[in-house]
Order: sequence, then C-alpha cells, then structure tokens
Amino acid sequence: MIEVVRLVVLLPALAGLAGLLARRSAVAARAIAVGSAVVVSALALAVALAVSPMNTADIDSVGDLPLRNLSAPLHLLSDQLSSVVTLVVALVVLAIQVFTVWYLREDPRYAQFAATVSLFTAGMLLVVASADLALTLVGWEVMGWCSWLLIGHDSERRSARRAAHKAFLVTSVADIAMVVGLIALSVRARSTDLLDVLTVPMLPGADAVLTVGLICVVIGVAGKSGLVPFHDWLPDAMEGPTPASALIHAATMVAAGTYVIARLFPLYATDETARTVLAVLAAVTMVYAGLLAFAQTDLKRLLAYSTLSQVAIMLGALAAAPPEVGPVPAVSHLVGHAFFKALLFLGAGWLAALVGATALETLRGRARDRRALRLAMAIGLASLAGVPPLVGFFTKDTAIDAALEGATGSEGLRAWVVVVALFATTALTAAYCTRAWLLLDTPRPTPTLTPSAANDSFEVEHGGAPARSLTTSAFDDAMPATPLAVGEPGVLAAHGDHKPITLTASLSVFALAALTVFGTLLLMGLDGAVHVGLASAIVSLLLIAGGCFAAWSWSDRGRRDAAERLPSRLRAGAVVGFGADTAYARVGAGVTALARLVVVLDRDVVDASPRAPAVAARQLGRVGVRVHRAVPASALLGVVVGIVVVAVLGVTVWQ
Amino acid sequence: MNGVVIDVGALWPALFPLLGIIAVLVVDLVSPRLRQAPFAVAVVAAGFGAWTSLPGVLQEAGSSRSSFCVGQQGWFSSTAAPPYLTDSCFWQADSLASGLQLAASLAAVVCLLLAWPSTRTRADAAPGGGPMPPRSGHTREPVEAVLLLAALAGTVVLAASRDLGTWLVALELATLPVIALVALAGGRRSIVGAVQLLVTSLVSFALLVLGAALWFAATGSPFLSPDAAGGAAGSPVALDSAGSASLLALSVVFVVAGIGFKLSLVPFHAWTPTAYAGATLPVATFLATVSKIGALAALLVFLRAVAVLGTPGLVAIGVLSALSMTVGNLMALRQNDVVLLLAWSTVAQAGWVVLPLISVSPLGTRASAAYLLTYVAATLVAFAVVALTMRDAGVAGRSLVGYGGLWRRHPWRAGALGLALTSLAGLPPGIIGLVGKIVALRPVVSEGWVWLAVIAAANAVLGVAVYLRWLRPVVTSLDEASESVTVTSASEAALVAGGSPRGSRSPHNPPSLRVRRGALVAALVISAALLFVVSVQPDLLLGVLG
Amino acid sequence: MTLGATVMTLLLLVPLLSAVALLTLPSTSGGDRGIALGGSLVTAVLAVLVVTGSYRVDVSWIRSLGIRWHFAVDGLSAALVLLTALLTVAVVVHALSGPTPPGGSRSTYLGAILLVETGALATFLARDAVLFFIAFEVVLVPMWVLIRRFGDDHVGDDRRADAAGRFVLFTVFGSTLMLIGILLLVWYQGTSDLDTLAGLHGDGLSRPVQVTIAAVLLTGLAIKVPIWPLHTWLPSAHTIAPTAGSVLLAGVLLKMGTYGIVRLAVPAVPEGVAALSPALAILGATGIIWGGLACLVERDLKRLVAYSSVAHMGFVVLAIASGSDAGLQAALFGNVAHGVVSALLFFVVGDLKERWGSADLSVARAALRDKTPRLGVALVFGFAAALGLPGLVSFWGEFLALYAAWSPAPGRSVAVLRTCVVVGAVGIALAAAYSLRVLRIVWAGEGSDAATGDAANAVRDSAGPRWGVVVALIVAVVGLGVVPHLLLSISELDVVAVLGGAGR
Amino acid sequence: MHLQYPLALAALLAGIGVFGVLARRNAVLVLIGVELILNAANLILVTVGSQPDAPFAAGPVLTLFVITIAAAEVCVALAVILAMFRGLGHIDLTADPELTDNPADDPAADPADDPDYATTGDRDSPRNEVAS
Repeated sequence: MIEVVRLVVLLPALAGLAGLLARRSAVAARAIAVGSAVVVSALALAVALAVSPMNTADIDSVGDLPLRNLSAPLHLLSDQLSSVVTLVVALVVLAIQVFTVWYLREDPRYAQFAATVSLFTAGMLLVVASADLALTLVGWEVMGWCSWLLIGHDSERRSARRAAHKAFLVTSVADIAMVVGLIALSVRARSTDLLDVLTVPMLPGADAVLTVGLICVVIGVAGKSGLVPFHDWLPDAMEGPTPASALIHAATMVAAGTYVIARLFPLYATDETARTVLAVLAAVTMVYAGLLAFAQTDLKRLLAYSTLSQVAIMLGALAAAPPEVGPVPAVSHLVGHAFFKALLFLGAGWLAALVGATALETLRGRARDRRALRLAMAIGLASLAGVPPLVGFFTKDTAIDAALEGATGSEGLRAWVVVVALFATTALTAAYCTRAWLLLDTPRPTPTLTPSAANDSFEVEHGGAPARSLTTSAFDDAMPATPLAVGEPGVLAAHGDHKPITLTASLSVFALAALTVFGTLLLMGLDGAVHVGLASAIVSLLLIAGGCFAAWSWSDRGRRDAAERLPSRLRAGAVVGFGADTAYARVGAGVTALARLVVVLDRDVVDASPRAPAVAARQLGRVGVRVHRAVPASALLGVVVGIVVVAVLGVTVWQ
Repeated sequence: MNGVVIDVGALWPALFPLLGIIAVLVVDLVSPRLRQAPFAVAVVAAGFGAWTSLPGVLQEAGSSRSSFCVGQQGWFSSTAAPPYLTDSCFWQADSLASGLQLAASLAAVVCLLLAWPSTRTRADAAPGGGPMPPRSGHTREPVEAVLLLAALAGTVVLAASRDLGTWLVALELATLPVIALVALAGGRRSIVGAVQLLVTSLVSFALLVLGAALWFAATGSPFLSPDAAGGAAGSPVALDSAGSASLLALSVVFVVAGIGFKLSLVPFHAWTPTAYAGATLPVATFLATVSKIGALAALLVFLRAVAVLGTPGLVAIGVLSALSMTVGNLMALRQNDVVLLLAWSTVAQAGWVVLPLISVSPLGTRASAAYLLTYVAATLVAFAVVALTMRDAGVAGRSLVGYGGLWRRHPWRAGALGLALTSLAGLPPGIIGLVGKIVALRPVVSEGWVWLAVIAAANAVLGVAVYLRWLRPVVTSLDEASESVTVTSASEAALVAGGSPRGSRSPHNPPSLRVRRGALVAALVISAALLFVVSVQPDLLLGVLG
Repeated sequence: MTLGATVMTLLLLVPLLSAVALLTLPSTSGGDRGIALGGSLVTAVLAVLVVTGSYRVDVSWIRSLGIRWHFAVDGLSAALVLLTALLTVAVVVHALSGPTPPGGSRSTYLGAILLVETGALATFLARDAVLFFIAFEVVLVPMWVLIRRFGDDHVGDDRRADAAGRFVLFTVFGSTLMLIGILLLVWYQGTSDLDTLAGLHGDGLSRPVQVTIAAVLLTGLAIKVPIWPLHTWLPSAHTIAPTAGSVLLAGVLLKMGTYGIVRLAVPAVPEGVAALSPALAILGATGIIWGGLACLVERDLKRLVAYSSVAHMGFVVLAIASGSDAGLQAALFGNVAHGVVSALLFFVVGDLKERWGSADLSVARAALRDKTPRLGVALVFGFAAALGLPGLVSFWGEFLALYAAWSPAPGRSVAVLRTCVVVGAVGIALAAAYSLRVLRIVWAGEGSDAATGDAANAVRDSAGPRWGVVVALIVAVVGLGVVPHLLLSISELDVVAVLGGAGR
Repeated sequence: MHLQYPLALAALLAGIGVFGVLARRNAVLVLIGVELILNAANLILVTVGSQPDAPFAAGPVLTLFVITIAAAEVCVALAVILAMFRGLGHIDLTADPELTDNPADDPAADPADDPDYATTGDRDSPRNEVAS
C-alpha cells in the first residue's frame, strides 16, 4: 500500500518525462499519457477502496533532509481525505487525457501538452499526498509552472503568451505570501512536517507568528484559487486549450488551495483573524464572480467565473464551518465541482471544436441538434446550478449546511456573512446557468446578427490590442486582452473542419456525466461528506427556482440573451472584468518604472563611486605631469619643502 | 693587544670591488684597446664580492662579522671610556647587512653585463658614432667600469658601517660616481638628468651632514649604535634629556630626508625620471637597484640605532611612503616610455620599501629589506628585457607599443617580463611580489596603522593598473602585435625624423651597435632565474635577511 | 610524502603544469586538445579521489612567515572542489568543440582556463589564511587574459579593456583589504592556520577588534561575492567575457567570495560577523531586489544573467547573515546551486550569442521553441531553475536561506532578518518575472513576427559535445533538485565545526 | 652654555645656505649655498668635538671628513656644470630645458588615446550597455 501511494505520485512525473523524451512519435506519447493516467486511476481506486484507509503520515518519500536545527522529513500521508481527492483527480485527469487525444490530434505539440498534463497531475497529487509543507510547496509551484506551459501552449498567439504570463505572475506574486507563510508555520514547529506543525503547542494568548503565517497562506491560496483581488488571471487562462482549462479549473490547481487549507484546518480553527480574512475574501469573490459570470459573452469565460465562485464556496465553507464539522464539506464540494466542471469544460470544448468558436453569440442554439452533447451540457449546468439529485446539489448543500451550523453555533458573524453570500451565490448560479442553457439550446429567432458581426460589435466596444514593444517589462500588460478572442481560434482554425468526435473522447465526456449524476455515492465513503440540512436545502431550492425563473423571464423564454437586460456599459465592464486587468497592468508599469530607476541608479550612482577615483587618478596624473618638468630648481624646492614637512612632523610627534 | 682589531676576512665584500678598480685601471693602462677587459675584471670583482659576502649571509641571526673593533684599554688615557664605547666596531656586518651586500654585488654584476660592450677592440675614431661625442668615446669603458665598481664599493661599505665617518664617506662614495655615470651618457637629456641629480643630491647630502652633526651633538658619540642613542643624556651639549631628545629627533628627520632623496621618496624624487631617462640603460638599472640598496642600507643603519627611542616619531615615514606610492603610481599610469614607467614605479615601490619602517623593529627593518630585494630582483629582470628589446627593436623598445605580441615572438623573454611585472604588481604568478606585499604590510598592521594599510591597499590597485598597462601589449595576439609593430615602426620613423628629441638624441641610438647580445641574455638569465627561484620558494630570499 | 599528500599535490600540479605546457606551446602545434582535455579529466578524477579520501598535505613553505603548504578538503569545500573540477571539464569540452573566440590561439585560451582552475582549487583547498589569500589572487591574471584577449569582439577595444580592468582592479582591492584583515587576525591570534583559527572561535579577541577584522574581511570578500553595492564589475565582465570566462566567473570565482566568508570570517571572528550580520542581511536583500529589478529591463541577455547572479548571491549572503547551522548549509547549497545553474545559463546564452552575434533582447528573432528545440529546452530549464522552481536545484538553497533567516541564530536582530525574508520572497517573484520575460521573448517568441532577414530564420541548434555538456548540466540541475541530500549531507557535519555552538 | 653661541651661528649659516639654495638661479651659487650648509655642520661638529672627553677627537676628525667629501663633491659638481654649460649653453637652474623628456607631454603619446588606458580605471566610457 505504501508503495502504491508513492507510485501514485511518482508515476505521472515519470510519465511526463517519458512523454517529453518520446515526443517524436505521437502514438508513443498518447500511449504513455493515457496509459499512465489509467494506471494511476487504478492505483488511486485501490487506495480508496482499501477497507480501512491507513491513517499514516510517515510514508518516506526521498528521505529526511540532513539539516541542522530543522527537521524536514518530507513524508507523504494517506488517509480518507487524501485517498478520495486522489481518486477524483486521477479520474478527471484520465478523462481529460482521453479527450485530449481527440481534441489535439492535429496539434504538432500534442506530446509536450500531454507530458505537461502528466507533470501537472504529479504536482497536484504531490500536494494531495504531502505530509510536509516543503513538499506541498513543491507540488504547488510545479503546478504553477505547468499552468504557464499549458496556458501558453499556442505560443504563436500573443494573447496566449500574455495570458500564460499573467497567470504565472499573479500567482507567483501571491506565492510570496505563501512561501513566507509556510516558512513561518514551520519555524514555529522547527519542522516542516505537517503533524509537527499541527501539533505544536499553542502559545498562551495571541500567537502572532501563527496568525501571520495563516494569513500569508490564505493570500497564497487566494492567488492560486483566484480570490479577489487575484481573480483576473483565471478568465484569461481560457486562452489555453480547453483540456488545459478543464484540468486547471476542475480538479487541480484552483482547487488545490482548498485542500491545503483543509489540511491546515486545525490551525485555522484556532485563529479567528485568519479565518475572518478567508471568510471575507471568499464571500466577496463568490458573489462578485457570480455576477460577472452572468454577464459574460463567452462560454469559457462564463465557466471560468463560475469556477471562481464555486471555489469561493468551498473556501467559504472552510471559513465558516465549526471545528467539529471540520473541512470535509469543503472537500466534498471540491469533489463534486471537479466532476461537473470537468464535464462542462469538455463539453464546451467539444462544442467549440465543432462550431469553431466559444462566443455565446456564435454558439447560440448550436447544442440543440447534437443530442449527446446537449445532454451532457444539461447535466453539467444543472449540477452547477445545484439541481437535485445531481452531485452539485448535495455537495453545495453540505457546504451551506456546514456554514449554517457555524452561523447558528460558535462561529457567529463571520459565518453569517458567508451564509448570506452562499445563498446569494446559489441564486446567481442558477440564473447564469439558465441563461447559458437558454442561449445554447434555443436557436436565434432572427438570424440577422451573424456571429462575426457580434464579434465586431464587441471588438468596437473594447478595441483591439495594439502591438507592444518588446522591451516592455514582464509586468507591462498595458492592454487588456480582448475577451472575445478566447477559445484558441489558432487551434480551431488549424482544423476548421474538425474530425467528428471519436468514440473514446465522447465516452470520456459521458463518464464524467455519469460521475456527475452518481458521484454522490462515491462521496458516501467519506463520512460527513454528504450532509444535507433540511432548512438549507429548502431555502436553496427556492433560490435556485427563483434564479432560473428570473433568467428565463428576462430572456423572454429564451428568445433573447438574458444578459441584454443589463445596461450595456455595465455589461461591457463585466466582460472585461471591470478593468482588473488594467489595474494589474498599472502595478506592472509601476514596477517597471522602479526597475528603470534602479538601472539608472546602478549606472550613475552605485557605479559612480568606483568611477570617481579612476577619473580623479587621471586628472591628478595630468597635474603631476605638468608639475614634473625637468627644472632642477623645482626639485630643490621639493627637497627643502619635504625636509621642513618631515622635520615638523618628526619633532612635533616625537615627544 | 691594544688598538684596533682588524678582521680582514669580514672586509672582503668591500675590498674586492676596490681591488677591481685598481685592476681595471691597470688593465686599461696595459692594453687600452681592449674594450671588454675592464668589464670582465669588474664582473669578476663584483662576483667575488658577492661570494665573500655569503658567509656573512649564512651566519646565524644575532651574530655579526665585525672588524675595526676598538677595545676599552689604551685609547682613553685620560678618562675611562664612556659606557657606549665598550668594544664597538666601525664595521659590523650582521646577516641583514650581508644580505644587502650580497644583493648589491649581484645587482652590480647584472648591471655590468647590461653595459657589456659588443666589439672586442675599440675602433679608433667613431665619427658620428651616435650622439656620443668621439672624445669621450675613447676611455668610456674603463671609466664606466671603475665608477660602477666604486659606487658598488660605497654601497657595500654603507651596509656595514657603524660610525658617522664611515657612513658619510660611504654614502658619498655610493652617490657621486653615479652622477658622473649619468653625465657620461652624453646628450642633452643626460646632462639635464645629471644636473638635477647633482643639485638634489648635493642639497640633501648637506642636510644629511647637518643631521649627522646634530646626532653627534645630541649623543656625543660618533657611533651609530643604540646605546649611543640611549646614552644621549650624557651628551656634552645636552641642556636636558628632553632637549637632547629633540636634537636627536631633528637629526633623525634630517637623515631620513637626506636618504629619502636617494630612495627617491616623494618629495625628494624629482630627479628620478629625468636621470633615468638621461642615463644609459645600465646606469639607469644601477640607479634603480644598487643605489636603492645602498640608500636603504644607510637608512637601516641609522634607524636601528634610534630604534630604542620608540616609533612614534616616524609618522613622517608613514606620510612619505603614502605620498610616494600615490604619486609614483599616478605618474606611472601616464607614461608610455617604459624607462620612465620604471622610473616612476621606482618611486612608488620606494614607498612600499619604507612602509614597514614605521615600526622601527627588527620585524620592520627586515621586512623593508625583504621588500627591497624583491623589488630589485624584479626590476633587474624588467630592465634586462628592455635592454634586449631595445637592442632588437631600437628606439621602439622604449615605448609600450614596442612590446606588442612579445608573447608570440619571444615567449621566454615575455615570460620573464611577465613574471617581473606581476612580481612588481604583487600578483601571482609573481608570488614573490605577493609575499613582499604581505611582508611589508605585516608590521604596519601589527602596529595598528590601519589607515596606512588601507592607503597601501588602494595603491596596490593602482600599481596593478600600472603594470597591466605594460603587460597588455605583451600578451596581445599576433595580429594585433603585427599592427602594433607597424605602429611602432611608424612612430620610430617619426622619432628618428626628429618628431621628438627622444629618438634623435637618445644616447643609445642605435643601441644594437653598443651592447653585446650574449651578455644581455646572460644578465636576463641570471636575474630571471633568481626571480623565479625566490618566487617558487620565497623562503630563500626572506631567509637571506636572517 | 604519503599517498594522500601526493594525490593532493598532484591535484594542484596537474592543471598547473598542463596550463604551463599549453601556454608555452607554439600556437601551430595541435597537441593542445589532448593536453587540455587530459589535464582537466585527470584533475577531475583526482578531485574525486581527494574528496572521497579526504586527503591533506601539510608541509612548511615560508618558514620566516610561518606560512605552511597546507591543503585539505572538508564538507565546506568538497562540493565546491568537485564543482570546479567538473565545470572545468565541461568548459574545456565546450571550448574544444567550437570556434575559439577571436583574440588569440586556442592553446592560450585553454591554458588560461586551466590556470583559473588551479587557482580556484587551491583557494577551496587552502587551510592557511595567507595561503588562501595567495591562491585567491592566482585566478586574476588568467581571467584578465580571458576577458581582455578573448572577450566579445563585437564591442570596441576600450570596452574590453574596461571590463577586464574593472574585474582585476575591483578584485585586487578586495583581496588586499582581505589581506589586511588576515594579517590583523594572524597578528592577534598568532597563527595563520585556518583550523586553529576556527578552533579558537575568536577567543582572546576583544569585541571591537573582532568587529574591525570582520568589517575588513567582509568588505574585501564582498567585492568578490559580489554584494551590493560592490557588484558593478560583474555585469560588464560577464558581458564581455567569452563563454568559458563567464561560466568560470559565475560558476567558480563568485563562489570563492562566499566560501571565503564561511571559511575565514565566520569561524575566526564570530562575534564580529554577528555584529555585522544585520548590515550583511540588508545588503543581501537589497542585492536580491536590485538584481531582480535590473533584470526586468535589462536588454543584454548576458548582463541580465549577471544581474540575476547578483540576486542569487544575495540569498546566499542572507543565509550567511542568519548565522544558524541551517543558514550556513543553505549558503553552501545555494553556492553550488548557483554554480550549476549559472553555468548552464551561460553555456546556453553563450551559444546563442555566438549564433546571433549579439545578445540583445530588443532584436526581434525567430522563436526558439520549435525551430531550435534543444537550446530552447535548455533555456527553459535554466530560467526555471533561476526563478527557484521547486524540484530544481536552486529552490532548496533559497527556501532554506529564507527559513534560516526567519529563525536566525541568537544574538541576531530577528526583526531585520525577517524583513529581509519578506524582501527575499519578493525577490523570488521578481525572479519569476524576469525569467518569464526572457522565455516569453526568446523561447515563445514575443514579437518574432517582426523578425526580418537573418533574424527571422532559426539558428543552428546545439549538437555534439556541447549538447552533451548542456544535458549533463540539466541532469545535475534536476537531480540535485530532487535529491538535495547529496549536497546537504556533505556539509552537515562541518557546519557545526565552523559555528562550534555559536549558531543555533 | 658657551656652546650655544657657535651653535646659533651654525643655525644662521645653515639658514643662509638654504636660502641661497632656493633663491639662486646660478648653479655655482647654489653650490656655494650647499657649502654654507656643510660648514654649518662642520661648525657644530667642531664645537661639540671640543669637549674634553670626546673619543678619538671625533669632532675634528669628522670635520676633516666632511671637508674632504665636500671637495670631492665640488669636483663632480663643477664637471657637471661645465658639461651643462657646454650642452645647454647656460647654467640657470630655474630654466626649463627646452628638451622635455616626458612623453606624456607631447600630444602624440597622450595616454588618453591609448585603448588600454581604460585599464587604469577610465570607467566612464562604456555606459551604453545598460538598458534604457
């Protein structure tokens, strides 16, 4: 069993390496990618089904780091939580890998892509299985790096390069806090081992280092999970191929934050401040993202914002759940979300591949005549909206219920904030799901507005992105990405008449659909993972119904886009995320200006200090040359002056 | 027995040069047409001098080979001898002094080799043989040899002298011949150099004598011995001990100043570039090496006597050394004429030489002597290379560009030059130079003069800059070398055309007519071998000084 | 002379003699290839022998100064010795499998390289303070020759002269200051034997004396590290130097500074270093930020890598300032890590510059990603390591450095050091920024559409021995990143010896 | 105390000598100034040596030495001055001899245009490599 846990982490990494080496032949690459995914899923299943999951946290990985006054055992753990999450990740990745084979079949960089996905998986599984803060950080950063590679897959397209750049920079800025936080936590315990960190005796009174560490970790998580104000990288990340989006959004990177905080939950349970920060961030994010999602004009961006709000729901549950409930509800929503979000993305990718765009205007009614795809999307959206009996309903209500318990119980105001936000989000989610469904399902009554025209109209509204000079700094993203340019037209243009979907690919989608329907059963294994409170269930059902009806009525029975009811300026603003991107660009420009200043200082101030004596030496040399002419008298003068000087010095200093 | 105890064995290092002088004169009398004979004799004499100073070097520390010692009895009929007279000697060569004597003799041998004439017999009249006026051309070789030997003898005696009389006479004996040698080179430049050297030396010598007189006034003893200085209280004119102490201080500073001229310390240095440029290369070499040894020997003799008085008075030396280093390096940075560059580097190195003397302790004196020897060895090699290059390339050998691509053309010569320059700069592979810097800085640091040490560090940087300027063309590659050679020839042409007095009036133009190549090679080999050996095992050099 | 002493002496003699042979070799004869390769390989083997056998030689050299010919290897130096020896092999292979940079014959080039190796090895092995200083100086002249003669011929001669002169003059000033410090130390402690000095731990030195000595020593060594604001010699030297020069400079010479601090200052004058550690930490942190920011707008790729070296050395300095055992381990680890990474980067960048003719990022060129995959992958690995990506070697150095600085040894100001930790973490983000900037431009081809003429078509990819060298370095970067134990376990025990309870 | 007067005279002589050395342009007169200083020294030596217990009559003997040395000096000095008169046509020590022997003076060899002069720290030339 222990070997299996190790293998689950090791195998994808090796698969990534092998895939990179075997990039010459596509067949080998596919075999490696899919095969490894299959094996990992099997192993994960084995671990999960192990009758009594061994609650051990001392699985040796690469051996204890030989350090003085710091113990870094680098252990792995395996318990119920980790085994469930591992299984989910493995399954989702398997589906994605299978789907990718079809989706990127003409892409010359398929091998690199698949290998990166494997490496990404390794990172995520490392985070899941790690019982050591250092290892967690390793997996965390590896995921970030792979996301840079995946989002920037079509590096020919400037928008893709920019999106990848943005994603990595925003997350690594947040990782400043992450690194500091993890270091602070491990310094408290003089060890990076998770158990030591959790069991270090509490200091009496407020433990400043602990609070700082926990808040820093929250900030780091906010970066990767796209909480406000770090949220804006996620929609742009849609520049990556759809499988990459599915991977990043569904089970891995974005959700990793939830898992890390769940692991550290015992510490958070003791620290009010950190949890309050988390609660506020989560509440704001889930509502704000829901609103933005409603206004999106692009399917993938809509899904991206829905991801933000869903992840915020998980974190909200963590922030509000009372200690006795623990982190399980959040994790269970993580699982459910993984299923339906993966389903939705793959479905969207499928649709986009067939239609050739992801703009909702273009996709309007395109799902109608494709029964299978229509079904899949329906299940996905319904689950996202939280319609029973789909998994989304159960997991979300488990989260809401946990928050309610906290609110009614020990947690108080903070929990109430979360609960309110949760209910609001439920309604919003239902609304935008309905809107999306109506758009996808009901064909445009008056086919006057061609998609291109629609695009143009928006292009006019936001203007294109002018070319940027090369010497601009890393941060300098002065131009917001044109949101309608997503859906990687590069790839889709590459195979405009895309081959009809292969059976395996569609099977992978339906497997996810099945999981979305029956996933609750899988969660049953995790005690406390499904716990629907009657009150919360009723309230949320009402809210869902209300949301659906609102959206349906606004779009008068699907003939129009419900979002058109919004004032156009608001909508336009929402499409570009209310200029968050520009704000980032401002920060970047500021740093760049600082950098230029530094360069100037480096040349003219720091370097002047050594240059000055050199110049002085030259000038003195000139003077000297003028003084030293072969005039004997001057020599005599020198002699006498010298003697006087020496005499004075000598006689005065002697006594 | 009563009277002076004379141990001739101890005197040989000084006697051989003197005998050499006589021999040279005799030889010249017998067969005036032989040009090389005087130098052969001189080399033999100097060599024997070196040989006979070896036992003094090898004696264990503390002991010394003395001569002209006076016992107590017999001399002072009237009164009993003062305490400071108990068996004092006029000649005392301990290992340090002998080491300096040895170095002086060897350096003299190299200088003589550098001056070795090429043709065996003298052509009767050298009509327009260079700028050399024919009239002085006839007896040039024996005169050169005799003067060189005389100066050498003066230096050797200086190192071992222990009383005012010998000291003064030896100092002048070591100085005056060199002035004559500079003047002998002929040409206006040499005259100017000689004049400047002359007036400077005269004045500083006068003040030196004044200082000596003050010493005598303060101590009442003609002996430069610690107990004499210690017994200053009992001096005839002493108003009180404080007064005599200040007299003593005054004498010390006069002496330091007077010798500073010979060491070409700033501000007594003005003669150095002029004289070097005016003199022939061998004489310049002599000025740069043997004279410096003599000067330091004289200074050490005096300082070791006043060492008992403690060090603070010698802040003067610290200032002088800092000044010399800085000025020397700054000026050397601007020179494109290698001889001038070496002249200014002499000034700078003089600063390093006296640097350790701010602590008048055995440590300091030995350190200063050690640094001087490393400097002498390196400078000899450099001058030998310059002589060879000038013999091949003519005037171009005097300018930095003339050394372009030397590495490819004459690897061994370039290697020797590189070793010499890096030794002067204190960089490996010139380990000895590095060790010299360590030795020189040690007393400074140990006395806690950190500010002086930092100035020295800054000057080490400047020095590196100076010598790298010369090393750069040496290691440049062939193509650059070729073009630099063309540049050289062009500049040479310009010079010969009278563009600058350097070319046309240069005393060695063309030098290849005057100096024998074999001798140059021999000189180079000797000096380079010395430098290399001490570079591999610096203990040999440091051990010489006990 | 025992076997160990013989091997140790050989380790120093083999590169020296082969260098001398190469230098005296007439440029026409073709024997230089064999001599250089053989010499470096034999040296590497000897280095491995010495490290495994932990040999030592200790004979009297300059009696009158009490300087002993004392070389030995321990945990502090073992990794660096191996790094030096192996890097030299890589450099020689790289130099032999490509055109010699203009300016001189190949034999001179190789000779200078081997001389540098000799000096570096002697520095890392020396156990006598004065001997350490002498060895410290040995590398100067050959490196000066490398920069001055074999430097980038696209720039004017004055630029080469300036770069080479800067390098030598800065370093000479630093090392002379260091000499003063050493002499003070030797004067007060009466011995120049580093082991004895380390054993004394500054006993018998009053605090002011310790502070003075430490200040002089650290200032002198800071120039070599280089610590901000004494770093300005590094970028120009790197920009001008040929590939071999850059690699040796970044991979070996910079290490001599930090190694000197750990070997000389920390054990001999612990109190002094402790007193100065806040300043040290602040300067290190400043260097991190400074280098990172400079890299954000730097246009010359080699200068950029040079500034990133300043930043990475800042982490090492920060770790040293923490004064804890983990800190010293982090410093040594970071030393070696930066050695490997910067070597990789300079090999790749050097090849690119050789093909492009310049390293100017503002010139639009074809993207490396598909057209030149090998160099592209190498570049990605190099910069991924430069931004401290976990799983690659430099991550552990930086992570441990920050950890150590967060929990410094007693007596250090916690507030200052923790502030520096935050600054350092910001530096990591900056590293990410500039690494991605370079990759975005060079690898992903930002603006490659604008490339015209020659720049538009892809450059020749790396191949043959050079590719082998790069692959070997990549393997080292990944391997040491996955299994950092190899290095950490080497230094574990001796770190305690250095701090001798002063830490913790 | 009677010794003070000769010593004072000696000081006066030395002062006059130094003044002569500095003020006079003519080489021969400078020579005379030097002689004055020497005589001051002699005076001191004789005065001090006149003490009864001075060993080996050191004072007078040293004086004789100095006189002899001075004589030797004068020989060389006059010879050189003669050569100076022959070569330069004057014996004015304050005159700037028209041949300058400092190559740094003639513009042809101004180190500024020596490329390697930068090695001496001429560091302000290259500043264009920094990004702007």
